[in-house]
Amino acid sequence: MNDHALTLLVLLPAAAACAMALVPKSAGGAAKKLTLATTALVALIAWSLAFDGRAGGAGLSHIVSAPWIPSLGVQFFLGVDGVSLPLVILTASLSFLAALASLGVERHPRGYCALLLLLQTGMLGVFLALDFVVFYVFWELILVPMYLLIAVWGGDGGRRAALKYFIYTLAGSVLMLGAGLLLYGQSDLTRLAPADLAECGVMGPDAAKPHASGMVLAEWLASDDPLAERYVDAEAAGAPLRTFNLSAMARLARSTDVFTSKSWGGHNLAWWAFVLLAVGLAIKLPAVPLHTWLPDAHTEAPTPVSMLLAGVMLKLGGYGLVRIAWPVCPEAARDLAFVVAVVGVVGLFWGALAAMAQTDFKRLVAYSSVSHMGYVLIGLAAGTLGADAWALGATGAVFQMVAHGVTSAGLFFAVGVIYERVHHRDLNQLGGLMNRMPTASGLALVLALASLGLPCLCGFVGELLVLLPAWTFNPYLAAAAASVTVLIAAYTLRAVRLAYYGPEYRGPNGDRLTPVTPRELAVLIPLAVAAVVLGVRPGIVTEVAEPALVAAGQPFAHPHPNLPGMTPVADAADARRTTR
Amino acid sequence: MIWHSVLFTLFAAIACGFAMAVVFTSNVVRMAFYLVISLSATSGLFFLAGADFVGAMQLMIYVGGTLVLLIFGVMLTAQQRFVQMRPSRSEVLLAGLLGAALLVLLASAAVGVPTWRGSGPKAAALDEPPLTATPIALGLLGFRVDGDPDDGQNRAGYLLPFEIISVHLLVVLVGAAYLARTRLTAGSLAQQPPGGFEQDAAEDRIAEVEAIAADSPGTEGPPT
Amino acid sequence: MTPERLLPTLLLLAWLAPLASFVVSAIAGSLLSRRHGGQEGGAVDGAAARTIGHVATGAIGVSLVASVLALGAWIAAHPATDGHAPAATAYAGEWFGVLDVGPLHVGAAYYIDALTVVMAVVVTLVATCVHVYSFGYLAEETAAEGLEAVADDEAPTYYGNKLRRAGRLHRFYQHLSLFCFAMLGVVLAGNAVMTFAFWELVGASSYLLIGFYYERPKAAAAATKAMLFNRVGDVGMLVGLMALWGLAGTFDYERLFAMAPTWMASHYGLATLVGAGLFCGCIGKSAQVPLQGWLPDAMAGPTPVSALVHSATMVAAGVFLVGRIYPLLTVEVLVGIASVGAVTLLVGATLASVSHDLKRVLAYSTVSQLGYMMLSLGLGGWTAGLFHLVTHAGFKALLFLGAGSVIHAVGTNDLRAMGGLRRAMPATAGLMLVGALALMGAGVPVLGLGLSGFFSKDAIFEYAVAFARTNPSYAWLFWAPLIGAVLTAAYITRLGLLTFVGQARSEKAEHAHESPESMLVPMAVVAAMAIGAGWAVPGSRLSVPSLLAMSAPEATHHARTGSAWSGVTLPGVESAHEVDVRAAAGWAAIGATLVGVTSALLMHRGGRKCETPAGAPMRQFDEHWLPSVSRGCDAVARRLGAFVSGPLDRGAIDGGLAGAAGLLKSTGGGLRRIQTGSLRQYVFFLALGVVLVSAASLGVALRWING
Amino acid sequence: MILASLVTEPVGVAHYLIVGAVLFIAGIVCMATKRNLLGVLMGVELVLNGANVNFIAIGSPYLRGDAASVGLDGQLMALFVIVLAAAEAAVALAIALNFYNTVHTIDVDAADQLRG
Repeated sequence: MNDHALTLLVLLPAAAACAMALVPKSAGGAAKKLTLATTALVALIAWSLAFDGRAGGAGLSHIVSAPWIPSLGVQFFLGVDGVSLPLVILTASLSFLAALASLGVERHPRGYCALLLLLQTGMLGVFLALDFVVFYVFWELILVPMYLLIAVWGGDGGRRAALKYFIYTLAGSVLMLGAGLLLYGQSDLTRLAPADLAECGVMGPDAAKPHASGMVLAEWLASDDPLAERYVDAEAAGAPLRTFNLSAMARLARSTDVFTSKSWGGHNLAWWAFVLLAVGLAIKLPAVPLHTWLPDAHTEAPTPVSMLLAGVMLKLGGYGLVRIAWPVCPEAARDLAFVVAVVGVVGLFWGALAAMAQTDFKRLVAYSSVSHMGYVLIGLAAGTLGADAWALGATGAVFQMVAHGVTSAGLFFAVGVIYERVHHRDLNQLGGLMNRMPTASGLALVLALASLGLPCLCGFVGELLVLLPAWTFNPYLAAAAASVTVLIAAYTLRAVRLAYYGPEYRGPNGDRLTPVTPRELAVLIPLAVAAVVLGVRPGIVTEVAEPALVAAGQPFAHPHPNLPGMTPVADAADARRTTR
Repeated sequence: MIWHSVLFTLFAAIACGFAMAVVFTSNVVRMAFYLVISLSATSGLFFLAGADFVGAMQLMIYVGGTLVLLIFGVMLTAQQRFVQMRPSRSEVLLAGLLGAALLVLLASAAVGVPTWRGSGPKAAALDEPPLTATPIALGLLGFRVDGDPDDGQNRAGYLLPFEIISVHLLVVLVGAAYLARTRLTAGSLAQQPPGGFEQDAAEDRIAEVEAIAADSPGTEGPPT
Repeated sequence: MTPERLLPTLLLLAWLAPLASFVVSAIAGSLLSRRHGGQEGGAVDGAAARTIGHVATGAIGVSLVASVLALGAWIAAHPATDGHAPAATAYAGEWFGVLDVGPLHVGAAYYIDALTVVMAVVVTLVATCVHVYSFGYLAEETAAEGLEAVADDEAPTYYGNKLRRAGRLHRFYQHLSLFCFAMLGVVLAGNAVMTFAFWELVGASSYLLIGFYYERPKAAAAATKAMLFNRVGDVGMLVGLMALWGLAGTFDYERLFAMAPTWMASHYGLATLVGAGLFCGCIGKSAQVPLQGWLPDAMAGPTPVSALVHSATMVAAGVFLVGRIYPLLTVEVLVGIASVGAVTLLVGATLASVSHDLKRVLAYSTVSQLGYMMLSLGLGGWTAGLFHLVTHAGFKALLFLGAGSVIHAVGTNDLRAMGGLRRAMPATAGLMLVGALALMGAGVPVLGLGLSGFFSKDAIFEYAVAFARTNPSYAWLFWAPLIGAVLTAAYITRLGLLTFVGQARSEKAEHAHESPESMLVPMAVVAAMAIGAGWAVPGSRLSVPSLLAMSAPEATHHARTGSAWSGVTLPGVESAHEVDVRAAAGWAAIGATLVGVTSALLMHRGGRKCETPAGAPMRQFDEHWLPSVSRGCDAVARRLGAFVSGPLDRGAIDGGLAGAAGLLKSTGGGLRRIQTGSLRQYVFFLALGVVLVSAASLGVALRWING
Repeated sequence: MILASLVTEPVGVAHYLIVGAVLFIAGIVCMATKRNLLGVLMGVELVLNGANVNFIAIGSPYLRGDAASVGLDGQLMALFVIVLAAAEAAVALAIALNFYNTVHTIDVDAADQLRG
């Protein structure tokens, strides 16, 4: 039967958001406490997923699948596996910390809390959805609360930034919808082997369990599942049975040529779907030419929203790539790998250089997010080389997403701590904070060093895992990616020197520089500890993500026939490579 | 049979000629008059085509009622100086061209369909003794004479639709009367729409309107 | 317990002790300051800070003991033979795994051979001395209580008054423990990723230590500059690592050294790239020529830091790494290393002899001595280079600690304000003299008598002579160190004269007073090391060089010729130890030193004259031209960034999209004008529509009819 | 050519359709060119009559004896048109008067407040 942990996880915040209407208008504090309680409960459930052993690893677990729109073959299909588990836990935890950080919000607290919870529902939904329509619905759900949060609670330029964010993301999701429909139009469930059908959850939750009893296809067909009936008459008429199920699409892409048979304008449809998906998701990632919404959105967003925006929302794009684009269109991914890698490296340089010139601390951290996300693209591009490269590149990309989530959320909160007190973020007017707020500055320094990519902290592992396959992919790109670490170090240390070092604070309302409050510590300390723990013990994420990624990345297993910029060395090294 | 063609040509020529005249003349009173003649000729055509009741109705309702109404309209809205409102030359030219194009199209369509050509009035039908009750009259009362009764074609006639039409006509006339009542008071005239007309002409207008309001307490509806 | 298990456990203990003290002092520091001051931001009181200091010193003491025990166990396991014994096997293994993804396995591994053990002892010994020394040097940090405890005159405040801040001795020991943990991590590392990880952690802890007085803009800038210069070097190292992975598919040293000959044969070019990449890291860390700008500025940190980090240990990590990855380096890379070393030692020596700042002279002296070590390693003198590293750690730490006590007494770094201090500070003067002599390499060549510097410098010259003999076209690699030796003797004599000889040139120098006991004892210990490091243990053949020779890679045992491109043959060990080579090297070294000393004496006439004619332009080069280069790079990057975030982001991309939106609006406006509002035109358009539609449909129908 | 042959033929439906067409076009042109509101109304009347002629022609028993003839409905449609034309004229006149009384001119071009 359906194990409803995930439905609870996704719908609890939504329920709380609705319950916010019951809270009387005057009881702002109660609203915030309710939010805190709900996010805490959701975080608890998410962490329980991690510790109950079934989740994580190659197969899907905690399956929830119920027919939603039978005529289109759309299922309300949730599930968690190695790739989505770390991101779900990151989202739940960051939402709790954001709720903790937003206890200080005064304007319309009820509205603010409702939107924050709605946002959390959207994000969790995207990470757990395994059906394209469910994925898309939750993806769009995020837009509205984010727009309102930035426009109403944001800074003075909030409305313009929110509008820009809305239009960019909407354009992205339109492209994604196009790709989804394109794939839906080509998909055909009847061509999947019964075992695959069971595994990808089409036959309901029990069949999808890894060691499910040998549920024969006939048994499912006999059941009253509307999808079963449509499967029967589709089989009889020999017509294709369309599906939105993502894992089914991935298996179709792997075992049949259903996506690559037809072609248009010189490329097969999978290629076009990949291009649409890649551009749509790259806007969210953000990849360089489409990134200008991020700095504006961040400078105007309130601190907790900024934490969520940088900590989780940027990962939606990356997760979409790893979950949909790469597995469903492997050949296209391989053809365009070089372009993706170049965009990644350009993104690295662009973000880092732009950050060098910023005077607004928050805008600097925003541009650093643009830069760090470049690694994800390079990792995925280099991953298309072969089984080893995919294991390293994809795991590196996922780890970089989680690590960047921790460090960027932390840095944004640190900037928020300063902004709450002196109400400005101009680096030239800051300084001398190390003496006024030693603990907060110390933790901020740890987070800055982590985002800098200092080993023994979480930033380095992602970089290392991504850069290793990148060398065999293209040595020049890899060298360029490595050389950006100097720029990243430069702007981070410049910011630290301008903000925290220096004799004294000479900027406006210096008297309000009270030392850090316990509530703020309760947000900063977990993030700093997470940065250190993830740095020293990266196995927490990699052991969970790697099996799932290797399973998803089987199309890249066979070595790449014609490799752009491939140094002859790799095959020699492969031949002699001794196992661990 | 020759008479039928001659009469047809006569009526057609009058109808079309005076229709053209309506278009070309710029004086609205002459237009109204030409229209009366053109519509009368049309009713002649109706009689020729065997639709005598319709021809009669055309004369009574259309020419008698509607056009009289129009003439009333012309009288009521005739300004004191006989303003010649002529559209610009290019508009006339364009409209003419358009009319020609449309005419070519319709004519080619009319002529193109073979079944509409040349059957001509059947002699027999012409010299049948005129029936006392024309099929249309029977139809109105509810007996269909044109369809053969045995295969269930004696459907009810058009009595009910005509009742509805008459009620509809009544409602419309009441509405028109209400719409056209003169709500003008001296005050409302003073606030001219700024962009409307020269201020100095406003005073004598007011005087004129009061005169109208005085002698006709409520404009009676058009004669039915 | 067999040495196979004993050594790893001992060294693990030595490694983790500083980490434990770092964690304890970090937590205790923040808790104490919260509790004491009530609301956070209060000061940690002196006693608590000192206890934290003692904890840190205890931890490093434990590491020292463990390292010495490990050294003893190693010596027991490998009796010293006559120097040409086959290389002792290294103990390699893994304490615990950290990262397992696909083919990559990275763990906390160790690779223990003679070099590791010797380096561990040197690092922990010098660190312990510095820990003890710091109590005295940083006494004023815990002198008073509360937020106004310490006055810092070099930090400019808005209203010009002296900046008052809380004492933070606890934070100093916290960062020092982190540094020792990281340094030992580099020394013990068993795979390249672990080396790189602790390599950057060492850089980070040096950033924290240089930036200890973060109120001073000079220190903050120096810290950032040091970290960035190291990062530039680390980029090269990262590229080297990536190439290594592409080449070998593993990072484990043991397996790499085994596989090295095979892929050196098959992929010579890439192997050279790997070597060059990893050496870039060493250039960054050991302040070799292109990236040496940060070391003189790093003197803005407290002097104990300069003594430990920027003379004995961290900067030596580069030399240690070249020693560790020696089998992976091809001959071309070694020649490259040698030439970089030669250029560095010349640049360092010249700048040292003109600078007015006491610590800056010693900093440039360190750069120069590191050049010597790199030169020796490059010329194939593996044992000589690393032996010089050990001896240099000794006497340079001594010189720095001496400089610390002089600055402590006089209060300023400027040589022009010192003079005649030998009367006021006899002990410091005597110890500094020992250090200076060791640095010069004073000693009697034939009898084999002399300080530690003499033996190690002599060994280097042996390899220089042997190399010059086998490769006449590269003779400049012999003349460079010779001139360097002259300059070394010159600047250290000048230093000695200007500080201790002649008249006191400032009233502060007049009533300087000797440093307290707690500073002199560690200096004495280090002086002993400076003196005795070169000698062999009486009665046995055991000495530092013989110990190191045990782990010399066999590639250095016999001559090696590089590829046709460079046509260089590195001299083997035997050719460097021929009798005539040793004699020539010995006399050359001592001759250069004497020339240097006499020239310094003449030019500075007993400490009375500070200025040297050639000095001004060189000082200009050092103080203005070099910093302007790094400032220029920063400015270029910031201007490029401004261009990217301004015109490109806002102009091109946003402008483009705004343009598209504008286009949409204008087309909408255009369409709006079609609604003219005139009834007659509407009728006209109506009819026109009818005409066009019917014409079109008629046309289609006709085409369809006739086919 | 075709038109010439029409003159010689006995009067058939085509002739009536031609007359209907001419009336229709006259109405259109009148509506399009007359600047007097009542002129436009007259144009409307002409258009309606054009349509009536066609209805009658198609439904006339004499002109088209074949079964395809619409029979009585043609005439009835004409009747409906006439009655509705009357109603429409009434309303149109009311609007025209109202327009005249408020704007004091009968010129159609004055009523362009609804332009884009």
